Amino acid sequence: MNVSLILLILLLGALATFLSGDKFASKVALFFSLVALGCSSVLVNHFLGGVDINVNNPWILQPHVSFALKADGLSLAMVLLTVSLTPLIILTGFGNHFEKSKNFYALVLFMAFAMTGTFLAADGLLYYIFWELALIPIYFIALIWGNGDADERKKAVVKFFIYTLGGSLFMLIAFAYLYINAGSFLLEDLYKLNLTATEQTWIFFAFFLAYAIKIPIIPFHTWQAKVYQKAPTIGTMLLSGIMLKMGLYSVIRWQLPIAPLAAKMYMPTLIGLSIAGVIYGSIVALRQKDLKKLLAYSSLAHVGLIAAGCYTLTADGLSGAVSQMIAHGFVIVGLFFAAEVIFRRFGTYKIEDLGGIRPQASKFTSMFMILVLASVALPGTFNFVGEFTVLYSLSQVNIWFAIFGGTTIILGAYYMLKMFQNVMLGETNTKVFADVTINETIVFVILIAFLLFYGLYPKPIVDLVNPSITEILKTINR
Amino acid sequence: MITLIAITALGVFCLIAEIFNLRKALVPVTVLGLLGILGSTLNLYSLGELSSDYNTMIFADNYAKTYSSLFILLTVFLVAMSHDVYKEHQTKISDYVAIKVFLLAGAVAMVSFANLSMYFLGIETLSIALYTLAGSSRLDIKSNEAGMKYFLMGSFASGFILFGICLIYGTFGTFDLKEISEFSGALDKAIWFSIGVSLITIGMLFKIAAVPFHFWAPDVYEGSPSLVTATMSTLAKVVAFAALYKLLAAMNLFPTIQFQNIIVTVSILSMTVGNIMALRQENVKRMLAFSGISHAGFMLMTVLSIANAASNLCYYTYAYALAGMAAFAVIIAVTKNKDNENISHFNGLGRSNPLLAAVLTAALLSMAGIPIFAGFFAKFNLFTQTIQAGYLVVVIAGVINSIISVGYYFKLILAMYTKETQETTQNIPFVYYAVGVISILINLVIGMHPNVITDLLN
Amino acid sequence: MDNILNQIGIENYIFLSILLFCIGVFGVLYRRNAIIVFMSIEIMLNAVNLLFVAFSTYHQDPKGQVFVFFSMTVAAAEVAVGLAILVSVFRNIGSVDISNLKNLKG
Amino acid sequence: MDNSLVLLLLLTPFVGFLFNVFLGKKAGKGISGALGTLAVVVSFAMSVYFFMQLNASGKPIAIKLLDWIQIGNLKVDFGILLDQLSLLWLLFVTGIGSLIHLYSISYMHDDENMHKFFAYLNLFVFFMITLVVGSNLLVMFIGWEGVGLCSYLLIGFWHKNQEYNDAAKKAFIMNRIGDLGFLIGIFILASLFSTLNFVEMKQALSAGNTNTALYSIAALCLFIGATGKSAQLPLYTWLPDAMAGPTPVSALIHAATMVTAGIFMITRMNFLFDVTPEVQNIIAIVGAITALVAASIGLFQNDIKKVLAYSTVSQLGLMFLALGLGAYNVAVFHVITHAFFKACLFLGSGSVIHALHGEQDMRKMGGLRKAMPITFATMLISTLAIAGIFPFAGFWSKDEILMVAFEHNKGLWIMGSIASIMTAFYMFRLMYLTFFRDFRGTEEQKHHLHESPSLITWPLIILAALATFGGLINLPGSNWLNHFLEPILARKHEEHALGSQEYMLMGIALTGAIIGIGWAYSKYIKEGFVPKQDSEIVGFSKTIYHKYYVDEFYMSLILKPLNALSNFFRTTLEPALGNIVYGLGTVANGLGNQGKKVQTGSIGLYLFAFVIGVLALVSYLFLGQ
Repeated sequence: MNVSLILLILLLGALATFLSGDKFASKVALFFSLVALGCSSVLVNHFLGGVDINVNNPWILQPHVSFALKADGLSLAMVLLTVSLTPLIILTGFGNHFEKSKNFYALVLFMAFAMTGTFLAADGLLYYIFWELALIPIYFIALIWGNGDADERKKAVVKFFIYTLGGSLFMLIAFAYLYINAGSFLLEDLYKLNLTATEQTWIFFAFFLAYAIKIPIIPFHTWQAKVYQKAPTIGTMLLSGIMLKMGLYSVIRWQLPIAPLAAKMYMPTLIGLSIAGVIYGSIVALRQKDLKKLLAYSSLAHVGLIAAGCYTLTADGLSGAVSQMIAHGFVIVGLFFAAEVIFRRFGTYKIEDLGGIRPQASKFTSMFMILVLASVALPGTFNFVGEFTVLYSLSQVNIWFAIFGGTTIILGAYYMLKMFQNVMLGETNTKVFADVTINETIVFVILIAFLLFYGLYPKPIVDLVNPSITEILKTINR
Repeated sequence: MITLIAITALGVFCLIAEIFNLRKALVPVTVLGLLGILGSTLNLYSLGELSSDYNTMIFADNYAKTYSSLFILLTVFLVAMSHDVYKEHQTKISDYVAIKVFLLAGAVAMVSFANLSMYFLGIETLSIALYTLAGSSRLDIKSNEAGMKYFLMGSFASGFILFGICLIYGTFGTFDLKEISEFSGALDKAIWFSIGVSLITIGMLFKIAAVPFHFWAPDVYEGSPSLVTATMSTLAKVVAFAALYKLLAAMNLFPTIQFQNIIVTVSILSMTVGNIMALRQENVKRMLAFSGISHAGFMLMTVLSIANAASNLCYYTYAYALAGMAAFAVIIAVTKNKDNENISHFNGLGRSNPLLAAVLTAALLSMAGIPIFAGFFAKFNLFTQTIQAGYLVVVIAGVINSIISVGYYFKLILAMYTKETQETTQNIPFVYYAVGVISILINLVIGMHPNVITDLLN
Repeated sequence: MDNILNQIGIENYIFLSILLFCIGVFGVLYRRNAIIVFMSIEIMLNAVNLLFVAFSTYHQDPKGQVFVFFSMTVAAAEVAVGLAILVSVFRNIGSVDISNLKNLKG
Repeated sequence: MDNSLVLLLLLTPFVGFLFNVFLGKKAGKGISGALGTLAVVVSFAMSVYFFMQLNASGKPIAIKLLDWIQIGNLKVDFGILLDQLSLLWLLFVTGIGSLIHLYSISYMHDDENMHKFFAYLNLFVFFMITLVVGSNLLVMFIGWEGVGLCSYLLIGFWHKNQEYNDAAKKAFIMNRIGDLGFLIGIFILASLFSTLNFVEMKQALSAGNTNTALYSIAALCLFIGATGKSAQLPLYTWLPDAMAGPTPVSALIHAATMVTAGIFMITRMNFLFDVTPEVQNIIAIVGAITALVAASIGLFQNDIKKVLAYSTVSQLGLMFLALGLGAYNVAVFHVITHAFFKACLFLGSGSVIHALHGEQDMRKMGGLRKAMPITFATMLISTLAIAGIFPFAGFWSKDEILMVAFEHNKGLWIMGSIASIMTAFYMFRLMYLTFFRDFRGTEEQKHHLHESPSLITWPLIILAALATFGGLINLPGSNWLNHFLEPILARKHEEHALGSQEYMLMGIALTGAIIGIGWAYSKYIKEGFVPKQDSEIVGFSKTIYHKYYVDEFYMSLILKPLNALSNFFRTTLEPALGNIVYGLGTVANGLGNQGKKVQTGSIGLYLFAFVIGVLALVSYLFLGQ
């Protein structure tokens, strides 16, 4: 039993969903995603038990590419994030009606497949292939099932696609260059490379372009808000919950260890840029009029902090970043789902049209409130653990980084509470707001339970991740 | 060699079939015949037979066999589609098919020549066949114009090629490629030789439609009947490239810095001009013509590392030609009874005919170089090789162009998936599905196992 | 034969051919009547044929002359096709002026 | 045994919270309120139990529940520390908490969301206990943020009113500003000591005193945290607005317990502040100025709860003054007495507001003495206590603060004394306007005037009693509290022998208080002065009435620019950045359009380009050679 099984299940699931017909598509997809989750949990157990679950088969001889999947703690944590969010995301779709839902859910599963592959791949080209593959389903999901004006949507989605593809192509060149030097794409061979500082700088920034667009780090973020707004909420969840973690994960897995000299050289600049993203995202979020866009900018701010954590090159920073990635994944999915729940009832994301929901839906209000609080990293939620660790690591680098990064706890509270106030509170809305259904409740409760449980007891995740981070740091400091 | 003879024989059969009124059987028999030839060509690999030398006219090495297989495969697709395309011209179908088969003969000659005269005959056979085909829609002014333009410019270019051959002959006194290769390996070469090679190269740059010799391509592609455009865009372009590569590899001219600069410039120009011009095109065939120009720019990169890029070029041509064939199968099917090939005809195809839309999408993705389609590995190998040869500038230009190219490929995809159709769906014959799906499947397979192709050459 | 070449020098043959070739090229560029353009192309080809023969003599090698036959055949075939296309163009637009062929552009 | 009892102490309010959230509505108002109150009472009982135990043994109880965060070599666990300080706090938090819960059963009886109210109150008590009993800074921080959250929830309890929601939001965000300081302080301490445990930090600090600069920064950061939570300059403006919440909330959170968290924290970290005298100076000065400024604003307020709110800020300022002077025990003493009389005052004002159906403007009150005798009596006692009249609790504690100030710095003493005089004035102004002369409200209100039910009056009576006798715990001479707190203070506090100087100071303070009272008496009883309508206030008093325009100042200095910046980013910069990317596309498209013009369709041109290409190529290749 090895990790390729997860990929296989997800791929088969996509196929089965496609073949199952529109009526059962969502259920089949849910089933397969749950199987994948189960399988991943078993594999994590194997991993913790010391069983070898890696795969390494030769694939292409010329150029020398292997089908190599390596599961260390970091990868498994990200895989778990993917496979546990996927069923939830699919479940959120139960309240929507999608035309041609078999295509839709097949694409969702396919995307999960590609993202899982990205997290597991230990061969540069394989990784790149998965990385690109993940882009195609989300492109179609956003394009075909998105909302809002078709022309604007098209513009936004195409921009997103071209932009991210463009960034990744530079990464591809970097891989080509690395391959020429190493004669292999295998991660371990790339780690062993001894490149000069100049070479590393080039490679570092080629990678950076790809990741900065994907994560996104300002000023490469301009695709984000529009796409989040225009994509169907499931797509937005996939994008914000999992896909942007691909970029952050890749920073840790590929960019830093392959070009450590450059990483060290440019560390202050990059942290500064990331933190500028935190502040910028927060400030832009303040006056957003669209709920989804506001959440998009909040996401920009949060990932900025995560990226800053990654670029500290310290064990604390990396481990905090990973925790925060997972926490952010859960919380942002929840928040977007809350937006979707509102949209289902009121048909709008415009904040000024909302308000006065709390008197009508106390259950929803409570759950939304908890998610909002988690997103502003209230102690006791997993987000706090992540944010605290990241900020702590930043303070070790330079206290000013921590202070400026820390403004997120003020500004974040400001825009989130303001949003909450305008969306939920106030005089009872004239339109009827039915409280959450069972399906919706299940999703919320699982998300919240996760956030609270790991907020109080983050040890399992941290213990899973930390050994691999130590390994990566060893490589960085080789 | 047997390949060439068999193909010619098959062409003659087509003509005879008309006489004996075997029109119904024509297409199936030709397809079967071509498949048989394909089988025998592939079989030559297993026999390990390297050469069958007819007075050193033909040299059937792996290079020739690999490309010949591709050409035959493409012709099978083209002929298969002919049946439906020429349904209303039953009396002429044998002519059309015969010309295609002869065209294939010319193509095979162009990759398996061992003598410049064979090369010249090949290129002329191919070209004359294409002139005819381009103008084959007699009553259509656009087709006339396309034929005329292609003919005038093509024969003009032939003049340059001929002059080039002449100068090479004048330098060494031989047409034999092997001898020329040996002579040209010597350090001091007469300037006439270099000029000759340059002129041949120019002629071939015209054939592959590289900037600044590309102007004919969009007009001719647009004006010709779609099936002919498919031939030009897949078969003719690939053939010209294979021949150019083979020639340049033999001529040992490459080490001069100036020549490299020329190739770099032409390559970057072709990519850029092709892509930028393609952005604003409304006609799909015209758009693909410009896309073909940019692909020519990409393929020119192989010339920069000519000593060992054969397999990469071969892989690229397979990827490009198969994707192009799939795309054209859909385009022909969709625009069959339309006046033009505007993108608007593709509106809503994703809804009205998901399979065709999927095939076209896949084809475009492959051309754009998205993994797992073959186009990705094609580009990647190209980039790797070119970086290795030290031409980072070209690669960066290539990357930027890949980004631009997504813009227009996706214009078509967007039209298929987001626009509403105004047109009623029509019955689309099975053959288009077959051609499209098979081409894309082969594209996918070689995308996931690139070694299938690259091994053929080694 | 050997003598003549020695007396005149192969370079002069080359220059003559180039000159002829350039005349052809200019003809193609300058003239708008399709027939005359054809003829100019023929001049280009024949210039090359001349050079082939000269080289053949220079190298004392018959292959060049054989090639001229190929080339003439090909040229004939080409012109046949070209004229056929020209006829159909003439039928459709009633003119053989190539500057009228501007429908395909952009 | 102890473990489970500690958990009982900690978790009962949380259980109460869960019960009220999930079952409160079904259970009905009575049960919901009763169980909510019971939960806190249980905690109180446990606190008493542990207090007895500690008194007997003198040994603090430290418990580690489970590991929490591990960052590098910094390990943080969920640890509980029950020592003198935390138990003292627990006693009055849960004690006063119980009374206020009891009070709320009646006060909130008409509210449809009463179960939620109790849920939030229980949650608050839970977090407050967490804050107090945490054995390290991070657990304290959980409580710290948690009480902030509950404060947010309770201020905005009547969530249909967006102004209240604004107030709630403001409170949360102002607190968060402080919290950032707190966090930064934690970071510095964590990197210095590799631990956040109080006991371990104390040991580490006494072992080696190396990096005083960093200590100072850390201490300053912690103090910034305290200014947020305890409403000191410059972050105090949220507290008056927080009066939007129901009155029991104001009593519990914004007077007695939560706002004293800053004092608790600084007392907890006294070992750190002791080695950073410059920060102590800052604390003392900030405290004194806050006391003075808040008191001066209190002079002119007409909202009964706002007066109390500013008085709270002012009293907290006095406590910080004491902290800054190193007199932690004195500050704690004042915290406790203040909790008694301020809770009583708030609850009393709540009783008044209750009787007047929500009227809070003192200009529309008056003459309530007869209708509400118990409320009046208890409030009078508390007012005397806060004014510092002998022998009420406030006299003793406030007097000690002033005494300490006098010893250290006469300037601070003067500021504190003036603040006290003002306090006496505005508190009696409040009393006179509310309870004396004639009723100024509507006729209908007058008809319904009544004394509040016993569930309201009993807590008042108990608190008034405590306000009267609370001073006993630290009477000069016996100094029980000082001795009790000794183990947790790093530096020994020297005893005040009651000499002539001390008696003189007491006399001055008392005189000052009486002057304040007399001033108020002459103005509001003798002259029968009623404050003017808002529009008629002019001059300097207008400035003070509008709280020195601090809110407006913050608004125009921070909030408005921030929002303007946000608007600028949203409407200008974002599209501009986006257009850079689009711009590349536009350029490419434009080039394409231009290129289309080149492709004219003319064969002549094409051939010309061909020939030019040939010439260029050949000449480049061969002419150079």
